[in-house]
Amino acid sequence: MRYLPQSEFDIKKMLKEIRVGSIEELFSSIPKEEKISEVKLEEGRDELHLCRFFHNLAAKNKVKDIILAGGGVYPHNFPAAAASIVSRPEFATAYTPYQPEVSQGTLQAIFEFQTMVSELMQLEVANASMYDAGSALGEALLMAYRVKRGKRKKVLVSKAISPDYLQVVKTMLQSFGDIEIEYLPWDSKTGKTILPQSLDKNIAAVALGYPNYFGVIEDISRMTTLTSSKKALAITVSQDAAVFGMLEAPGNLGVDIAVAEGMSLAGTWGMGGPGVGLMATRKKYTKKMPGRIVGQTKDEDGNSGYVLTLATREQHIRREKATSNICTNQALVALAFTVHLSLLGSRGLTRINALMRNRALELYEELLAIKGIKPVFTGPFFNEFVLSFPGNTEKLRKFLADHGIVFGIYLKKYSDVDSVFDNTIVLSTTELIETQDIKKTIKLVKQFYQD
Amino acid sequence: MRYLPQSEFDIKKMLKEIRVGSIEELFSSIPKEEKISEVKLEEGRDELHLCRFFHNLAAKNKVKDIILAGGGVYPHNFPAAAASIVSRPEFATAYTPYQPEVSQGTLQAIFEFQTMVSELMQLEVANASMYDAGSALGEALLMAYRVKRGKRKKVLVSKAISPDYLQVVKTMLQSFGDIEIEYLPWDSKTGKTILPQSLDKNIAAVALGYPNYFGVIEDISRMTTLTSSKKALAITVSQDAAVFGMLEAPGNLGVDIAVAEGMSLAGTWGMGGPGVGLMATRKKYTKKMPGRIVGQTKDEDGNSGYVLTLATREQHIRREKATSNICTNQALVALAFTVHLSLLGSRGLTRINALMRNRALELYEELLAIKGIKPVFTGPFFNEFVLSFPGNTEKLRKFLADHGIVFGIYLKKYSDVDSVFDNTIVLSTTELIETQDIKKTIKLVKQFYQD
Amino acid sequence: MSEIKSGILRKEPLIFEKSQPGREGFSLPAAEIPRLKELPDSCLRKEDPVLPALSEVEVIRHYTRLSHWNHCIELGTYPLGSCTMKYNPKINEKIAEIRGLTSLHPAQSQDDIQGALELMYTLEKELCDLSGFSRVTLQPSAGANGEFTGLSIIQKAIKEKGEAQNRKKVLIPDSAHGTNPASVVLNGFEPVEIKSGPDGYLEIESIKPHLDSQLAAIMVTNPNTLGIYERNLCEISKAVHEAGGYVYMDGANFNAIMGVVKPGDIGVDTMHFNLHKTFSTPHGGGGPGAGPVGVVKALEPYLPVPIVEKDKQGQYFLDTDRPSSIGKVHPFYGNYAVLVRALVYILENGSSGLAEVTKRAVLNARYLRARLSKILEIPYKTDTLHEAVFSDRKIKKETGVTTMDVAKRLLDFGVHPPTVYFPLIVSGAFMVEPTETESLQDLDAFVDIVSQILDETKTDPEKVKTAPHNTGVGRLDETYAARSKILRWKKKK
Amino acid sequence: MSEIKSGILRKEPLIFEKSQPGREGFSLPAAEIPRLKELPDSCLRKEDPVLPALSEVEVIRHYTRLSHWNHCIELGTYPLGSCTMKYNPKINEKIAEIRGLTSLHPAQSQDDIQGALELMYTLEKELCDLSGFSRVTLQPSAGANGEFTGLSIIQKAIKEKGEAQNRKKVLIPDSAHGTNPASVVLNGFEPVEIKSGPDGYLEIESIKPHLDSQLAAIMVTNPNTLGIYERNLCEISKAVHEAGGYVYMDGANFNAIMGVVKPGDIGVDTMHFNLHKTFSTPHGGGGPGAGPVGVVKALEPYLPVPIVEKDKQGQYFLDTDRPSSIGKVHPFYGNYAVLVRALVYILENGSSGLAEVTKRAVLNARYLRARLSKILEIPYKTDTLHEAVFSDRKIKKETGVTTMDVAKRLLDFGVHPPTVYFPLIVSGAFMVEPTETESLQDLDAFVDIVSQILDETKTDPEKVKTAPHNTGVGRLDETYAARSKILRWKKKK
Ligand SMILES: Cc1ncc(COP(=O)(O)O)c(C=O)c1O
Ligand SMILES: Cc1ncc(COP(=O)(O)O)c(C=O)c1O
Repeated sequence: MRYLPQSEFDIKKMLKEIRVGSIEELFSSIPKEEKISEVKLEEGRDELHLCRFFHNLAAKNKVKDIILAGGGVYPHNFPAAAASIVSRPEFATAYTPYQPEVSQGTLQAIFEFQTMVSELMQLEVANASMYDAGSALGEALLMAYRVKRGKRKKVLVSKAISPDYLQVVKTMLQSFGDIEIEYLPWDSKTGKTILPQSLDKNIAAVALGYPNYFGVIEDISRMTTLTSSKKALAITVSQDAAVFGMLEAPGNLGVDIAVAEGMSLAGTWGMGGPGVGLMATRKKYTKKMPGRIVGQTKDEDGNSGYVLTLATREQHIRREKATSNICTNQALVALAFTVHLSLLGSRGLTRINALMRNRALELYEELLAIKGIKPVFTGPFFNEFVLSFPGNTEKLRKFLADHGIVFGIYLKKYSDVDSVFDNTIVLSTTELIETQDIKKTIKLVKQFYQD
Repeated sequence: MRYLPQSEFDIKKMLKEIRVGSIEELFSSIPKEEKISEVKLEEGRDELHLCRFFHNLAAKNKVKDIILAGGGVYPHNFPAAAASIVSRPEFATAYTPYQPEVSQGTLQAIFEFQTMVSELMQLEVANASMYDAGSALGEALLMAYRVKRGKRKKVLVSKAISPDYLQVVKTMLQSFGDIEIEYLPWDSKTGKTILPQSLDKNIAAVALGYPNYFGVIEDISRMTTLTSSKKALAITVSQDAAVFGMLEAPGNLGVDIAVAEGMSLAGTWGMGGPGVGLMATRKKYTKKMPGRIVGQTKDEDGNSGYVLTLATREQHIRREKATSNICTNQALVALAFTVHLSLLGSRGLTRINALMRNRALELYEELLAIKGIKPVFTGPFFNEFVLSFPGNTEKLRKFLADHGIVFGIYLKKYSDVDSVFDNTIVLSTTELIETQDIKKTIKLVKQFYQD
Repeated sequence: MSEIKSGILRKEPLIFEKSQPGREGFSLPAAEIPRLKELPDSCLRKEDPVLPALSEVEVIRHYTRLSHWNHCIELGTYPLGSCTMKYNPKINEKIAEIRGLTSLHPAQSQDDIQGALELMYTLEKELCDLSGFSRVTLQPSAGANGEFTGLSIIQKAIKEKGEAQNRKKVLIPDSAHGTNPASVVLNGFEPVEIKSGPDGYLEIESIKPHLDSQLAAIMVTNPNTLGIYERNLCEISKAVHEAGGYVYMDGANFNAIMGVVKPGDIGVDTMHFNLHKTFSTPHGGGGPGAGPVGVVKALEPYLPVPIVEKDKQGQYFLDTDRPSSIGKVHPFYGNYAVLVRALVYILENGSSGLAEVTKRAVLNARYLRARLSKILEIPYKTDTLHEAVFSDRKIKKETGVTTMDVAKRLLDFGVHPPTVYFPLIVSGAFMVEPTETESLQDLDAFVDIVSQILDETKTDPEKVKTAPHNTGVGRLDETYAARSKILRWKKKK
Repeated sequence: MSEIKSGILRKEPLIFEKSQPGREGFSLPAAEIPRLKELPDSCLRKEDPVLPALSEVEVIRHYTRLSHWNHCIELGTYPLGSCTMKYNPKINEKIAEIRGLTSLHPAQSQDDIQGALELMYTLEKELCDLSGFSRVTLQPSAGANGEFTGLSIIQKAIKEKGEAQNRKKVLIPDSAHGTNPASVVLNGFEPVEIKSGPDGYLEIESIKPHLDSQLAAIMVTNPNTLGIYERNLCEISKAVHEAGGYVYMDGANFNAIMGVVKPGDIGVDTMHFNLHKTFSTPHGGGGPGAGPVGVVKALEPYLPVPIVEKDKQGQYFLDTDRPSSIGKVHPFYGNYAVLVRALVYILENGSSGLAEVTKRAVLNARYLRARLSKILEIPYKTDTLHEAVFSDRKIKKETGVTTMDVAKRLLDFGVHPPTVYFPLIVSGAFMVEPTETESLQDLDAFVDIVSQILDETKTDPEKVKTAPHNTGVGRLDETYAARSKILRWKKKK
């Protein structure tokens, strides 16, 4: 019982102070019939057996060296230096900074996080994090509804947004009930979302992926022209915040609420999370924004410091009138993101972008040189793209997996909308992919088709 | 250049302040002809390639799950909790606590370490650490020489001490020059060192392994009776400090200087080091002891604190008159040892001892039940013992290695002394060995002999 | 107990202010000219984002120094009521770092992630065993997200019964956490506040008026936020069920009854766990947590997709073919790395160990209550389990010192204050949850400090009102923050 | 630069004083009754050692709190002259944790540890390339151990020539580190102190009287402890060699010339490296370090056994069959985990990067010297490389304030003082080595602090003489410690 500091002797002393005869008596306020009668007494494991157990589990997984799949989960490098900060118990074992005077470490780091998100997005205000980009997108749509004071009850949502995110959004809006989602299909040629010519007055917001799930870069300006003409809100969601090293910031394209997933830069992408949802918006919408926000202030002596602020938006103050129910967010992942970006700076971030981009083009071009492999969309892409393959695509992916390569994401499972998705794969690259990895992949793909 | 904070701009500014035109000029005090003319310009590696390089190296090693070998390197558990403390930069990236007011963390921890070593050994004074048990044994012999004011020029050293230690001792004493080593052979029946009936007057010290390299527990009291009769110093060296959970403390047996290896409890045993040499002695010999020592003191306000003390023994004060040349020691390994023992307490330590002991007996008994396998010595052992095997022992060890078992240490290489060492292996166990591991081993040994 | 001394704290400028052009802290493959010509210019950034340019050592020093400004569990007592700030075992962290457990991409075939699936399957089974529910989803990212998920499940069940139009009311005791009413609204329900009884219990009488065809559910925290076990819950559950409603239990305080009561067996239909509370995963300065949700058999069909199943050959697989599911609440599998840690904790303790954990948590809380109630006013005299809530009514009247002042003064002694001003039904609430990992000496030290502060309220009230004094920064002006809305750093022009 | 504030430091009792009977902090397989009857009673302990009994959280809090009492590189400037307190990269630590690199037992067959052998082989090759030596042993545990090893090699060479009886004298400049004379004695040699010349150089004239048949070697630190490159070393080496002696170079300051000069090419016969200085491995509060020793071709036969060789098939093996070897200086392969880190550092930088590291180290040192020599007395005006040594002569005379006082006052500003009172040839030495990992801002801040303290020596000398004031504990009484000799905790009776 290494985590329980009470010795027999202590327990006696404590029971005496409490004036009860036994520990069991402490539970006398619980009706007897509600207590578990027969407890399954499973023994604990010591540290050695615990380690053996989990190493055995690990051995049942196959870690792949070359991951050419994204779909919201991009295996970026995470520097040892950033990991060392995140594991510091001063950060990891503190909670939400309710007492700012002994939480300046967390608070200042979040303030720096907010600044970075705001910079990447070129939008004035960012919050302290949402769970993940999917739920953040849901929250953004709800926020648009609030901005429109609940009077516009419809949102247009691109069907080319990550289906993983869309499913979360659907659950959220369905539960909320007062908002109708209209899905915008994509153009089967370009892969871009088909935007309507004009907007109805009851539309609160339009949401596009940027880039979308196919990696295609949408016409964000077209959307924002449309929304601003009808005072609807333009929302973008990005599966990997890293792309904003080179892609134009949503804020500069007129977007009102930009959300993005940060986990791929925060070293927590394994199995898809913990994520960290980034959210930024225009200053005028600050009070409608969900989630925690840190602000700068001072003490009586004029020393600067940071505190949680604008809490009147939040559940613990406003309860049923809150902008969201979120309480615990993803602070430590946000810290990881912040430290990583501090190490990178804009030079490091653009370096990553250049590598992502160039490897993606190599992979794209070399695959297309193989007979039968074809591009699916003509829209521009950055580091993620869709190709169609001859023959049995599942077999191809399995063959490559057996050689240590995660060969993209098979789109078949999202084919409910469009039959173009037989034998199509969405592929992507990060700076962890080397030219030699691509060579190896190409060689194996060729081998697969020869056999 | 992530570790070099000087930007081009900074460099210009700095050169201006220094009043030189270029960085090269800073090296003008070096004669031109001494400078490297042609530098081999090997490029550095980025973090990703660095990781790949070392993971490749790691893949060329075979980590074994079941290690039944000791010989000074005992794979004990090292709790995650202890590891987390040792990796704190506040401990890891500080240096020798020359400025005690900003080094109380290190100093208090060493003071606690000294107390633990002193407790384990039951000797009044312990130092802040030596490099390893081998060099510590050498230092102990030199210390005995100093205690005897250089007048006794001979030491008796058991040949049953770890040959790895003996080789270090030999190098040290040979270099020192003024001390003659006489090796004491062991009794081929008991495995115990054959002690002389009485001591010559020119003997400064007698040294035994406790237990010795064969795992045999020597008659320490016989040695100390002998040494005290002639005012020589009795020295013991232990390959694993852990055994002092159950084995009688050297101090209680009349030993004057006890040294032991602590790395096996400190999580640093891989490839045999960094080690940490523990050394404890009687109070009266304090001033003759090598190495750093931490003592308690106070500040002007009477607050207690810790400092490096009795430095007049040391090289930085006494130079050629120092008790040793040691400067940098093994502080972080000592910290690891201290935190681990703090977690264990005496209950944990005796638990480990019980497991070590019981598994060793199981292994011993089950191996002896196999035809042809025989004990080599009759002397008592704790958790390490020597057996002889029929057939080709190298093949047996290789066969087991291929099944993930390090099957002891083949003694053949130390057979210069005694031919009994054909086909003999010294085996040992720690708490990491489970009964099922022993069952697996036995099954394989049987299989080896059947095939 | 450690004596408090004062030492150096280094006040850091913002990392942006430390930035110096030309420095870098990364190590990446060599620079390449990005091939951007295929991209329309409108997609491309015209100006780089302003990020810090610093070497690695500068970044490390910045955040290491910042870290020294934080209180944390590993530095001292952190008795935040309702938050369960127990010690987070180091072995959890070590195991969560095993590459083979985490370096997995969701696009990998299920054959290649059998270990991860087994891990989630095992955790679900363990949580089921502990709670009495028939299935548990691991997807929700935190407690509040669990509330949303549980309520969505209830909503779906109501819908399937064709009662969605009517059943909108969710009853919530006035002692509930703010996330409860917020979740209700997020789920399109209508919250109805229920007054707690005079002894701090939820009373069947106050429920009765609402037992009608509009009733969707009741959300009960048990033990409630006063630390009191809701002895009427069984009866209330029956009544709610009879009225066609559901019972949601906020499991934030499950640590008080784990191994003692199984909520699934006493009429609760669905409940969330907080893995970052009960199951020792680190709070991370405010997350990530995890808020798995358990359900009784009848609600199983509505659970989020996917769930992990095991086939006859012992292979694990993700079942997405669940037509009645509410859908997903997380894009992937939830906060997976948090799940890993929670399972380590559960398996290290075993069910018997977890029951012992509960006992010690209650023992510590009751001991603290016994000692503190000699010096602090305790508005509800009812027996409590894992925490106790005190009020500042008396001191405030007598000395003008508030709970907030006492909280700030506590900071000077190196301990974290309890949760303050929650629950709302206690005026100036001071809500203490020591958890089982505090030692008797730590508890006694805490009492001694509170006692000393209470003396100060008489001898030197100004000292308390102007606290903290030892923390590197004085009491921070929250009003000023809200007014001046400085929410990010900006380059000075 | 960060502003200094004061915050909470928790003063911990000794861990033994916190111990409480019945607590435990371990997690081990179930207790078993040890089978001890086969052992003679005299072997068995009668009383358990007194060790702390505490839960994990208590142990973690104790050492976490203690850690906050330390200054360290990651908190701020640490310009200890001669110690090279450069930043220790995090990637070194991460790689050193790879299980496959370290979880290896020396009893494993060489086939099974090929990766480890290759690692050591590669490190040796890299060190050879950098230094110009033909072979390097990795065994020595630290610099001093390297000195012992190098001198033993020289001794062996002398012995092989049959001159062991005669050649006993080792010349050591008066500026040398204390380990040099101590090592000489440990090796059975006799140290002869050589006075440094007026400009801080070693002069050939002062060597000449000793160039006889008794000369064993000269030990030269280059650059020397004043930071000055020994321009006469080549000439001196020649003279020493002609007299039949050897040249040992103390490589503690190799970081000043790495990539610029190869000691093996300029007449040095053997030299130790300090991996914990030049090659960025953590100092660990005083170790473990590593002190590999390089030798020229002629001394190769005497290197410690084993050394790692590569056969024609590319297999690595341990060569122990070296009849002229001095034997072992470490029971196994030296501080292996330290070697791993050093190789990571070398491969990350590459030889071109390491040369750049040297340049920046000298740049920083010279910048600091340029600025500090405007306010501090610098007794040797000669050009220096990686460090500079100042004297307190003037301030002491004028204000009574000593180097020690200034050092203690520096602590109040959150920076570590330089090495003080070494080398001995400078009165009140103040020996500053910033290393290359300090930024211009850090260097300027250091100068500003020193400057402020120097002002204080005039305006408020008491403040300086009684410093430190902000460090949790005041100036500690070293005399009292030496007198009272409290070297361990004892149970109070
Ligand atoms: C009673 C109660 N319910 C719900 C929550 C919300 O949980 P989370 O913060 O994990 O979203 C909390 C958290 O503090 C709580 O105390
Ligand atoms: C010049 C010099 N030589 C030798 C040494 C001894 O090195 P180590 O401490 O690694 O034994 C030092 C260490 O400070 C030194 O500065």
